[in-house]
Parts: sequence; structure tokens; C-alpha cells
Amino acid sequence: MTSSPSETEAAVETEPQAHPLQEYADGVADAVGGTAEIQFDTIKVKVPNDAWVDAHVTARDQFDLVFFSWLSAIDWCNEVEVGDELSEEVEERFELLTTLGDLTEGKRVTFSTDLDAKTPVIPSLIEVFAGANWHEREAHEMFGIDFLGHPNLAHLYLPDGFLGNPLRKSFPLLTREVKPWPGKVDVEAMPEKPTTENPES
Amino acid sequence: MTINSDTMRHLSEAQVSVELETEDMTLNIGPQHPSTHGVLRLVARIDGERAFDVQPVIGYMHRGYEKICEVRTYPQITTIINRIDWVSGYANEIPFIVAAEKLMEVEVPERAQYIRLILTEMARISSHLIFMASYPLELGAATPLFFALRERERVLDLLESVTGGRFHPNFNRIGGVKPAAGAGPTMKKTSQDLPANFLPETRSAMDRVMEVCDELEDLVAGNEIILARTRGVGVIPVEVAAAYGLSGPNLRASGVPFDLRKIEDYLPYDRFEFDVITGENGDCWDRWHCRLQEIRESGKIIQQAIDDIPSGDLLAKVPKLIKVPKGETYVRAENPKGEMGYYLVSDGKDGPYRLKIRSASFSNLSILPWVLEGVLVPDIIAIMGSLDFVLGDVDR
Amino acid sequence: MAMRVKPPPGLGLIKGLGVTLSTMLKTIFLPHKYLATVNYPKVKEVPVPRARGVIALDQEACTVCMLCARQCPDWCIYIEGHKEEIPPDEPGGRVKVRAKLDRFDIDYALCMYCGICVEVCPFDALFWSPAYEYSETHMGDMLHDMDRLQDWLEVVPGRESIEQGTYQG
Amino acid sequence: MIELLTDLFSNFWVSLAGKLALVALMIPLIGMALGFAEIKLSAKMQARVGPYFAGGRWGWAQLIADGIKFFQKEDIIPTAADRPVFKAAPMLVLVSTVALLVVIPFGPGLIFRDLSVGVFYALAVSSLSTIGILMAGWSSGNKYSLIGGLRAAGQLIAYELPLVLAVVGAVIMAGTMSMSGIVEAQIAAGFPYVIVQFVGFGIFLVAALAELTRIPFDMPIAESELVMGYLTEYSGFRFLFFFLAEFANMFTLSAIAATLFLGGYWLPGVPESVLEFAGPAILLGKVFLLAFVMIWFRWTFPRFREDQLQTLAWKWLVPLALANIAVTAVLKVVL
Repeated sequence: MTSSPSETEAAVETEPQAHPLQEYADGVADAVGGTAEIQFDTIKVKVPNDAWVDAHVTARDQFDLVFFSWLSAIDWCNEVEVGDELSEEVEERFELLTTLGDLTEGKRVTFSTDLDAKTPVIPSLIEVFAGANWHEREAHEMFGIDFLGHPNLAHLYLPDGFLGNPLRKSFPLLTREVKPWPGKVDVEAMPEKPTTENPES
Repeated sequence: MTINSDTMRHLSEAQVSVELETEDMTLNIGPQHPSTHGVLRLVARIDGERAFDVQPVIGYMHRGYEKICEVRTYPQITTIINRIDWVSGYANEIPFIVAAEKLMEVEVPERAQYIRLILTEMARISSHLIFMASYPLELGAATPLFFALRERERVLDLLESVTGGRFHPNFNRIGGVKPAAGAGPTMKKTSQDLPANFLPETRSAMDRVMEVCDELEDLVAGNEIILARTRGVGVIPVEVAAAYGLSGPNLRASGVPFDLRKIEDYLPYDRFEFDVITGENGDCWDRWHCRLQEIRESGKIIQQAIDDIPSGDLLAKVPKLIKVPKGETYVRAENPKGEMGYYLVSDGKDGPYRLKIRSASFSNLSILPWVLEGVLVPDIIAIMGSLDFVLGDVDR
Repeated sequence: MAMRVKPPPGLGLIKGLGVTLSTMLKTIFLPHKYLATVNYPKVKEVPVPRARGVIALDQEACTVCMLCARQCPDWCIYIEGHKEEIPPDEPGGRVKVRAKLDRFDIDYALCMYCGICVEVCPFDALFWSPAYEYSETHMGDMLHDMDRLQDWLEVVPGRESIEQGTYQG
Repeated sequence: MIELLTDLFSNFWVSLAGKLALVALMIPLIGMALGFAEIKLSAKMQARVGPYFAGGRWGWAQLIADGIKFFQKEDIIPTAADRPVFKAAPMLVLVSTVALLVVIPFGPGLIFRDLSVGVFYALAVSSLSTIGILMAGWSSGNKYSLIGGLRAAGQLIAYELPLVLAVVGAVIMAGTMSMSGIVEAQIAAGFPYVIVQFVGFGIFLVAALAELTRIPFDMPIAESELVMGYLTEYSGFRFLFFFLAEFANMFTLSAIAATLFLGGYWLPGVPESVLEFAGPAILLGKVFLLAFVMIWFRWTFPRFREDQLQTLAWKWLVPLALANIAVTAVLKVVL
């Protein structure tokens, strides 16, 4: 641990001793002005909202992370229509993620930034990585994130006129709404005897 | 009357200026078209035989897997994700399972890892053989299709004899591989290994695959027409390929020896000798040839793995009801089509909170507008085919 | 690969012609060895014993525990059952309570053939069989009821063949 | 009885009707025989069984069943189509094929019409089918068809020239343009012209493949690019016309090649007295040999690109054919 105290705090939570990638991660985080965290061999560098594009330029030019792997988002949200609720309360936000890699040693860094849950807006990466085009279109239609400077934020997957952002947690999954779960049916109980041999689902 | 050179030049210029005024035509290739591998649609503006401003339209096969995975449990998700790229269904399961194992910190038994590796390489061979089959077809030669598919059938039969599924094996479990691969009376509780003569038969099947590689090379590689159609067509330089996230053989054809099998540790590839195949120019020919060579390399890996496959358990000790602890990780693997990765976000439940699926074909296809600018109509097909995408992998 | 000797023009074309011609002769004269396809309705390929073709149900073994219906990712298994009392074998013995299966349907139009139901069944009531010829002209007919599923039990391969298990076709 | 028949057939109209009936019968028969050869041989080249169901053994009735199926189909004409042209195109293609049969000598004296400019006639008529293809492509009201039709037109211009120039060598050697005259000249010379005119023969074959729009020159159809090219909008019996015409055209062009370069109905060593009966069989044998080569090419080679085809035609075949003519002419004068 040779990094500044603020970064060490973030990293130390999951990794008791220094991960072999820690130094590299801290180097990247320092250069882009963010904080690094290593979870299960995945370097995640959290950058502030306004340093988003600059961070990618720096990563590409200084750290040779030229390979644009993907861009997507996570909807952190306490109220959910589909799936399970979170085990603990979180701050409601969108977390935007990109993963860059280099083409020599196989280093990869996931960059992350938090977006406001009400009005998620972020500058587009399309000038830095041409491949961000489709990924941003996907994130736009799936999460409703606006990418400033993107030339064409039309629907990529969904038909024109589709309303809503399917990957938001508040978007109900219709196939699970219209049909009752067959597993709900229970064996008819004996009169006045509750069923006991139902295993937990 | 004498014509001096000035007059000649004048005349030729005049000819240019009175050239016929032509009108561009919008050609809609797909979504139902013989060589769009499913339901890709290209909207191209063409001037004669030359295409400009080609815009791919995708989404006709979007099945919303990322959403569906949020309401499925971990064992259920493997059934879905091997339908993403159905040509190499087995290989799709690996990165997801490895990601979940990472979060659970499960140690996978050696034998299970070797079985995974052998089957992954078999999936790679079958996927590349599909490309060997379909690519000449797109250039007009129908016969290589049957040669390649015949061998693919052999490989798929072997894959099926282990997993029970030809396309959708659903064979990996968190902590190893499926303990009971089929079912028969009283088979359930006993652990069930590879079929008795699977390994020797795989060995001979690999020999046969090598033979068919030679056959395909004779039939296709030396063919002057194929060379004329593919050499120098659809050249993708490394920088552009990287910026668009091109991966797998498409990236290596541009000359980068970048293979996740050598870099990541999701399967014990470091124990085997194999070469990373690279191309020279990044054209269609290189992409074809890279894949052909990769079949041979995969065959080599399989032979080595059969040589020293250890005996032992197939499944680590895992709880019956799988709950993955809180955490996030990204695991990527070298799939036949390229980098396949899963960003798994778990919050401690029996299903993921969010599963981002990074599929290779999606990024591979996104380069189309760039690479198809100003090419001839036949080359659209040649270039598109050489990228070897599967629409299920694009649309997810 | 570095030094490629340039072959004479046309050699590749001739090589290709050689491959197709030799295949043709081999296929015509040695069909048993080289023919890749079979005359399907007349000759049938034998699927591997582990192939996931169709699910068979052993009604006797089923205890209506609903595990399969709950674990099914597609929700394509429909089960109904009721409890009944079995009179004691000998007078004075305990009255046994047993779950009786009333309905067990698998909708093969929805089924993804993942095999989770077979795996989770704790009482060996579900089995895979490699049988595959049960296509229907109407989608509704793809719903197999419990009697039809019971019939599939006849084509479940034995333990021996599953352990041997490679293809015979 | 026989006199009666000969009398009857000496009548111009009766003999014309008889010849017409023969041609009308020949086209579907030849088309089916070659079509069947193609599907069966291609299956064998790809290690497949091929059709085996229709007609019992070997699926010999497959194409008859196909024909019946085509006639049962609804006759669909697209709304955007130019109806008269759309309807005329398949007929024109078939007519050009039938017209070609006229000048092919099947034996000594066995020829529908021995024109003194037979070669010229054959080459002129054979290009009619390309006009038909252009018409089909234009009238379908489909962009793929249009591109296919225009490609066919480009191909016609590029390949008509080598086709004609390739024949000139044989014509110079024979000193006549009559088809039967050329065969007789080969009989007189005692060897088929392919022995000296192998360059011309090769160019003729390549150009004939392009004329037939078969792989490796099937850009007008190019199913992986243009769906089915000019055939995209055709269905039912109109499609059947194209289908028959393709194979009948294969037959006629092979027959012309056999006549000009391979000695036609004559085989070295066969006494001339039996040629009258054996001639058609010999010619058919040669035709099937050439057709086999075409089928073989088709199932081995991929397709050229349109610009590469033009390059091949103008930069290679035309100069080669011209050189061949020059050499032939010089040798003819010198020897």
C-alpha cells in the first residue's frame, strides 16, 4: 500500500492484503483523478462525472488502454418492480461503466461514474472511442441516459415508438406479469391438516 | 485534321463533364436475406455497384436477456446464456460460471476444468467450421459448406454425447460441471463422468478435423477466385479495430497477437502449447485464414488436454441452493467470436442484481459502417461474412 | 508462412476441382464410408443416449413436491395434486398420508430442454430420453399430459448405455 | 406405310410440325436430364445422398415432381412489375434456346436447318437469352432484380466478343460457317479441332459459362448478394421456364462447343456408315461430358466480382482470342 490514504480506504475494504494489480490501479486512478478499487481481479476506477471523457482520453493515451470493450450501466434503486429487492438500502443513482483494455499485457480497467437518478446526462465518448456509438445507443434506450454530443441516439434494439427504458428496475417484465407462476399452486391440503412437506422454494 | 494533345485532354474533360447524371438508389439488404445470418438489415445507398453510407439496423432478435437474467436464479441463467451465441453455446457459459465462482470463491476441481477446456475448444472448432462453411457460400462456392458441416457434425455429436445437448449444452454448474449429464433409472444420485470412449473418439475426430482442414485449404485457400475476392478487401487497421472493440480472430487478423486464452486465467490454458494466430493485413483473407489455423491450434490443445486429463471430482462442494455473495466482477473469455464477458453484480441473492453481457459479435458488427464505406456490393457480403457474427450474439 | 512460394496460376483451381472430383468418386463407390447424410425417414440416425430429447415421468415416484415446477425457468410444468389417506396395512397401524398426482403437464412448446427439472427431482421421477420424433401440427398438442409422459418411460436408456454413451450414428 | 410417312414428311408443313413437336419434347427432356444430373452430381460431390424419394429408386422423378409443383403454384406478378415485359421475358429466354437447337447437327443430315451461316446464327441467337434476362431484371420492379439484370447486360457485352473470337479460329480452319460443314471438315481432317484450337476451346468454354450465368460467373443471380438476381420475383411456371432454359441452354452451348471443337457427331475410329445412327449418341455423350465439366466447375468454384469479370474478359480473354486467330490464320496460310 503505497498510495494516498483516501484511495487505500476504498481498496482495503475488500482486499486485506495488497492485490498484485493494486499499484497499477492506483496509478491509473491518480492519472485520471479518481479512486481505484479492486474486486475479484477487476479494477474499477471511479471518476467524477465531469472528468468522464478526460479520464478515457488519459487512459487511452497514457496507459495504452486502446481496446474499447463495452459500456453499460447499473440502475441502483431501492424500489423494484421486478426481481428481488436489494438486501440493503443504496443511494439511488445510475452507475455508468466502461471497460478498456490494452492489447499487449492484457490489463483491463473498468471506469465508473455515478449519474443522477432523475436526469442522467453525460458527455458522449464517441470522439474518444468510435466503438462507443452503439453501446451508448443501447444504454440510452435501456436506461434513458442521455449522451451529449452523440450524433444519433435512435433506438438500437427496440422498435420505434417503444416507451420506457427496459433495464431500469422500475420497468416491469411483462412476461412474468401476465402468467401466474405454476409453482405457486400447492398440493391441496388434507382437511384440517396443513401441508408440511413442502420444501422451501 | 490533326488533333494535338491539348485537344485530346479537352475532349476527355468534356466527356467527364457530360457524364450521365445518375441517381443513388437505397438498397435494403435484409432483414430477410440469404447472407445476413438471420435478421440483420443493412440500409445502403448505392451508386451503381458502389455502396455508401451503409447503416446496419439490428434488434430484430433482441430477446432482452439482460432483463430476463435479473429474474432468474443462477442455475437457470446458464440455460439462457448458451442461447446468446448458439453456434458456440458451450463457450458462452464459461465466463458467467467463472464470474459466479469468483464471487463465491469456489475452487473448481482439476478434472472439471479440463473437461470445460476440452469442450470449449470443441465449441470453438464447431463455430469456426460454421464459418468455414458459410463464408465460401457467401462468395458463391457451395461445396465447402458440406465438408465443414460434416466434420462439425462429428464434433457436435461428441459434445452431445457428454452434455446431452448439441447447441445448448447447459453443462456447467457453479463449482464444476454437471454431475448427472443424462438420466436413467438410479442414475440420479451417482456422479456421472465422461462417456467411456469419449476421449479416444475425440482424438480420432480431431485427426479427421485436421484432415478436413487440409481439404478445405485445397478447395478454398489456393483458389485464385477466392484470393481475388478476399485479398485486400475490407482491410481493418489495428487502431480502428481496437477503438471499435473488435476482438477474437477479427482483431488478430489485423496483426495483434492478443488472445485472452494466454492472458486471463479462466481455464488452465497456460499448461498447453499453442500458437496465437495472427494475420498480416487485416483483410477478409486474413480473417478466413486465421480461423482455419485456429481450428488446428484448438485441435492441438485438445490432444494435449486428453493426454494429461486428471481423474477426480467433477463438482466442488457447493450449497444446494446457490446464493452468490455481494460483489461485482468482470470476467472475459476468448470465445470463438471474440471477447465474451459478463459483468456480474450480485447483492447476495439467488439471482444476479445486474448482468451485463458483453458479446463479441455486437462490437464486431459495429464496425460495419466504417468498413463498408465505398465498397462494391459483392464486397459488402464478403466483408460482412468475414466478420463471422451471429445475430443472437449481436442482439442478445 | 513468411516465405510463400507463389504457386503457378490456376493450380489452386485445379486442386479444388480435384477435391470435388475425388469426393464424388468416393461417395459414389464407397458410400458406406464417405456418405455424410442418410435417407432420413427410411434410415434413422441413433441419437446419443445422453441426448435431451424428451422428458419421461414416472408417476409412481412423483410425490408432488413441486420442485421441478418451481425451478423451471420457462414455467412450462403444470402440476396439480391432492393428499389422500392410505388405510393402514394391518389393523391398528398408522394411517399414511400420501400426495396423489392429478395433473402433470409439460408444455414442450415452451420447454427449453435445459434439464433443470430432471436434475432437481429428489425422487427419481423424471428422466431424459433421446427420443425426438414427436412434432405436432398444432401447438396445443405439444402439451404432453402425464399419461403421455409416462409412455416415454419406455424409451429411457439404461445406466449402461449412458455410461458408454458415445454416438453410434 | 413407310412410303406414306416419307411422303407425309416431305410435305413442308408436316415436317415443320414434326420438327416443332420434336423440339418441344426435347427441351423439357434435356432440361430435366441435365437438371437431374446436376442435383445428383452436386450431391455426390458434397458427400450427400441427394434426392432419393420421388419415383422410388435414386429419386429419378424428382424433377417431374418439381415440374408439377411449379405448375400448381399461384402465378404471382408484383404490382410494381412492367407486366407485358415481365411475362415476355421467360418466353424470350426459352425461345432463344429453342432457336439454337435449329442449327446443331445431330448426325450426317440430321439437322433441323443447315444454315450456311450457322455459327454466326448460333452466336447471335444465344445472346438473345441475355436480353431476356435484362428484360426480367428490369420489369420485376425490384432493386435486386434490376442490379441482376444490369449485371447480365454488362456480362453480355463483355463475353459476346471472346465467344465470337474463340469460334473464329475453328471457322478459319474449316473454311465454312456452316455447322455441319465444320463437322465434315473435322472428319476430313481426321482430328477434332480441339487438338490445335485448345486455346479457342478454353476461351469458348469460359465465355459460355459467362453466357450461361453459371458459377463462377453467376453474378446476375448471385443468391448471396442479390437474393436471386433477376429471378427474385419469378415463381411458378415462369420460374420453370427460366429453369428449363438454363439447362437447355447448357445443352445447346455444350452442343455447339462439341460441334465446333470436339468433332460433333463424329468420333475418330467410328466408321462413317454408322454415324447416321450413332451420331446423336456420340454428340450426346460429348455434350454430357461438357455439361459435367460445367457442373463440376459450379460446385467447386466461388463467384467472381463484376469488375473482376470485366477485367478477365477484356484484359485476358479478348487479347488471347485475337492472338489465337492471328496464329491460326498464319498457320492456315503457311501450311
